Amino acid sequence: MSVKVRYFASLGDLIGRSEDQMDIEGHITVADIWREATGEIPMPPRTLVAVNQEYADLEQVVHDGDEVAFFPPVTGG
Amino acid sequence: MSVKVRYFASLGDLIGRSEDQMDIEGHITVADIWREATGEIPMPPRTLVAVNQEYADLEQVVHDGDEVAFFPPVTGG
Amino acid sequence: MPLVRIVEGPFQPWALLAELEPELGLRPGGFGATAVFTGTMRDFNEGDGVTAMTLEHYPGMTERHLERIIDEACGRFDILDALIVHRVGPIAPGETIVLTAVWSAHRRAAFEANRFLMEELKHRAPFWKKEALADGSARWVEQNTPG
Amino acid sequence: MPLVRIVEGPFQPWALLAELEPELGLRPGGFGATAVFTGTMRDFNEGDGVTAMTLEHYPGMTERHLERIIDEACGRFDILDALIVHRVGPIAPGETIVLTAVWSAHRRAAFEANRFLMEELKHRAPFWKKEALADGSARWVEQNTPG
Repeated sequence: MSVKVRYFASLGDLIGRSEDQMDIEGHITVADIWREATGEIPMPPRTLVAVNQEYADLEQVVHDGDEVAFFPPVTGG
Repeated sequence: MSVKVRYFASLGDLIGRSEDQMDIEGHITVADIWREATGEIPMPPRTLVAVNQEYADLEQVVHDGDEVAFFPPVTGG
Repeated sequence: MPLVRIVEGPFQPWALLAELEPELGLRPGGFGATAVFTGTMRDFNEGDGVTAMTLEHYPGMTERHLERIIDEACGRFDILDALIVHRVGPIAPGETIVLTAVWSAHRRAAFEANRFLMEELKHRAPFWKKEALADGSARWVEQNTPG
Repeated sequence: MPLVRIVEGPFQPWALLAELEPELGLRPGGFGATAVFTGTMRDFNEGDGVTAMTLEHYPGMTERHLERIIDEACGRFDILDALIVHRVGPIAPGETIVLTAVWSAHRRAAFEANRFLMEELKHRAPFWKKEALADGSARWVEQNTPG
């Protein structure tokens, strides 16, 4: 299955790119996506996760066509 | 001594004028001013008082040249 | 420099705010938060249709008390500046009655001070509203809506 | 009709508010209170001089969450309408970052809902600030000032 992975703000700097397109099979969680995509870079504390632009947690299961995003605490306003 | 008396909003309607210039002698309080100026019209409940444009109470003593004002609860904003 | 202004004719609140803000002498980049409030004349009050209103004030005392309310806000909250503009005289529905604004470094102080200005203004500043009702009668507003 | 807008260039907040307010379709005379907030870029933060800033966002998710925050405000408070405008991209000190506004019949709801919008936006809306400091370095802002 195909999953788009996005990294925002300081996480984009950490990973060195702003997105990945992954082809991956099986029962995959958000945490698995991070490990596969980043080559096991430790996830910074307080990292936030969104699946299809909704806040999610690391245990959420990812499906074909999903967009998974990782980002630090938000600082708008 | 000379005292200017002012009536605002519904109190102006009640008294039938917006101000009086009074010549009055002795130890006079704000309450005395009301009685003298209005011919003993009963003071409406919740009437507010100012002496020289500062909030005051009915017992405050009035001096020559003072401006005494009577008005209902304020409703600005 | 705080600014208090009593105005007799209609004003567009956002245009007036854009016009007055530079007069305050705030340093650009020196403030991070601005909280603004406007009160507008409704065409209804206490269940009745209102067609027009007249706002009476106590010239001199009104300005003095508005300035004092701003001074108190500056003492209680960590703010940089504030303004109050208040309409008097005849007013039509949809027109702005009052404009308050507060500038501060951080948002909490601006929010709290702006609300303080409005509550104090409603309770202490000598203004009185007389409403003309849809049935042709008129009445002095006896008290403000609780805030 | 609530309005959410992400903008990439500088805007004058009071002029923009005057321009957008008629788009909401509020009935003149139908509202009595408007509470507005603007956040402005300061030239200092956490004790350091800040010379420039870049605001990143998550196109799509950001708008969706801003709209949801307004929906929640409409559910919690007795308000008539609201808008949020937020800047993205490079920003200079003194420029407006965010504009929120709420319209209601009575002032309490406008004050409370406007503050709610800002607190929720600060905690939930996907925006990230990167500051350029006076010493030539840059840093991602790690968390917002408590409100």
